[in-house]
Amino acid sequence: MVTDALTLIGQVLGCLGLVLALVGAVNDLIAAIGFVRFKNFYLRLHALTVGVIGGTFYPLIGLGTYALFCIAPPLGYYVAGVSYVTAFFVLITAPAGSHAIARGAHRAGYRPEPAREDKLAKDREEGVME
Amino acid sequence: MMEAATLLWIYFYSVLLVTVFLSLYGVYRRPNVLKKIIMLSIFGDAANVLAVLMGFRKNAASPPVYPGQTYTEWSAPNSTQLQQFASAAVDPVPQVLVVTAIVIGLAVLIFLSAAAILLYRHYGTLDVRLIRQKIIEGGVEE
Amino acid sequence: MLSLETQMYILAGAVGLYILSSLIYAYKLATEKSVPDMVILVDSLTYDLAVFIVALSILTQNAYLAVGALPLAIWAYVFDIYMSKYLEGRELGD
Amino acid sequence: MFQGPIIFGLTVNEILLAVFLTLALIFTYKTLVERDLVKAVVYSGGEAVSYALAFVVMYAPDLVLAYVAVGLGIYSALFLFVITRTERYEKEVVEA
Repeated sequence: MVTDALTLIGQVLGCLGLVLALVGAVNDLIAAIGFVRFKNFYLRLHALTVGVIGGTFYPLIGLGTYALFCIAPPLGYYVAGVSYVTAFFVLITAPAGSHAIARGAHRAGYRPEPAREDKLAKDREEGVME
Repeated sequence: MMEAATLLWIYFYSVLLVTVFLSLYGVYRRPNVLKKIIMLSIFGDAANVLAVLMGFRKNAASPPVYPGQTYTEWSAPNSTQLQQFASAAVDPVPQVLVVTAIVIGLAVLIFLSAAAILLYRHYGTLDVRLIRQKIIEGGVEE
Repeated sequence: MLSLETQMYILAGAVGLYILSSLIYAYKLATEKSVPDMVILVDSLTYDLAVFIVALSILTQNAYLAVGALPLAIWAYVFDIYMSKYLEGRELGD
Repeated sequence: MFQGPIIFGLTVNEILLAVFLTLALIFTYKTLVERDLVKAVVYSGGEAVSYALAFVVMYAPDLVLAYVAVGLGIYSALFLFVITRTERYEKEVVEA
């Protein structure tokens, strides 16, 4: 009885993970369309965020949950471990990398093109911040 | 009329050969030394993929790593399992060779990059035509 | 619950969507003009393909294929750091 | 074992292999005609990712461990280091 209930809960969690993977694929398609449609580099960073967190982190969590509950044990544990560890490292490294590339682009002279005002460049010219 | 699969395999080999000859054209015709080095790295990569493709097999159906299939308690596979494994597995020998080729290519490219930096320090440019002009004008032999 | 065939076809549909968005990224990478855009496009391509590897490993029931996901994610980050250091105009050893 | 749909007698792995090899060919051509060497390095990184995925669909994922590290990480760092020490743009014509 209890075992049946646990199996049913496992099946439900696995199918939720599968749905999470499908939603993540749709998110990634939205991010790809955003890369085509946005005007300049600093706007495309938003699309990059959608593509990394919504299109990589959540599908990896979903695929790991699905593999943990719905696949026979040796293969399932292995794939679940790989996807959880990869999701953890993506969550740590991707914001650091995008911040570094944005800072480097602003220092290299790439300005936001249709913009009303660039306060960071003005502050840097006045010497307020380094 | 050939099958679609045969045409696709002809397409694999032809696109890899086109990549190899394109990168060799880049090594031969581009004037910049660093561009020559980059095209040489692409040449090595395409040759590696060509070697692995020779070991790939049509309808290779995801072989298990061990034919016994259990990871915790290993038992010797019987002859039927071995036959299934050998009829579906890809060839492992080119993969083992390619691992060595990747590392040796890395060493060769590091050596060539150091040579390019020394060349720039001596002549002030990386363009081979300018280097040849400077050799002719300066009277430096070879 | 969903049958096994349905689950596998949902997974195959997700793999197809990932391939489609990777093709859009590759087209954008081939027609792009500025360097930081190209760097974040290579990033997106790499992260996509990491998820694609894990999904393919579940789809073909082969544990051996899932190994490549972690190096792809980590080395894309290292590529980011190198390019940002170059764009800031500093040496790589700083 | 689920092998995926068979389309015109082709498995999914063969179709994906054709896609990735074509992507690598396009990136090689872009690397060849590019004058800015930094962009050429980024294109070669994309080419390395395409070949890594070709290795995956050819059932050789042990090569991906070595090849991604070398092709995307170490080659890019090496070429960028050489570019900082030398010149960035490739000249087209030479005055006699």
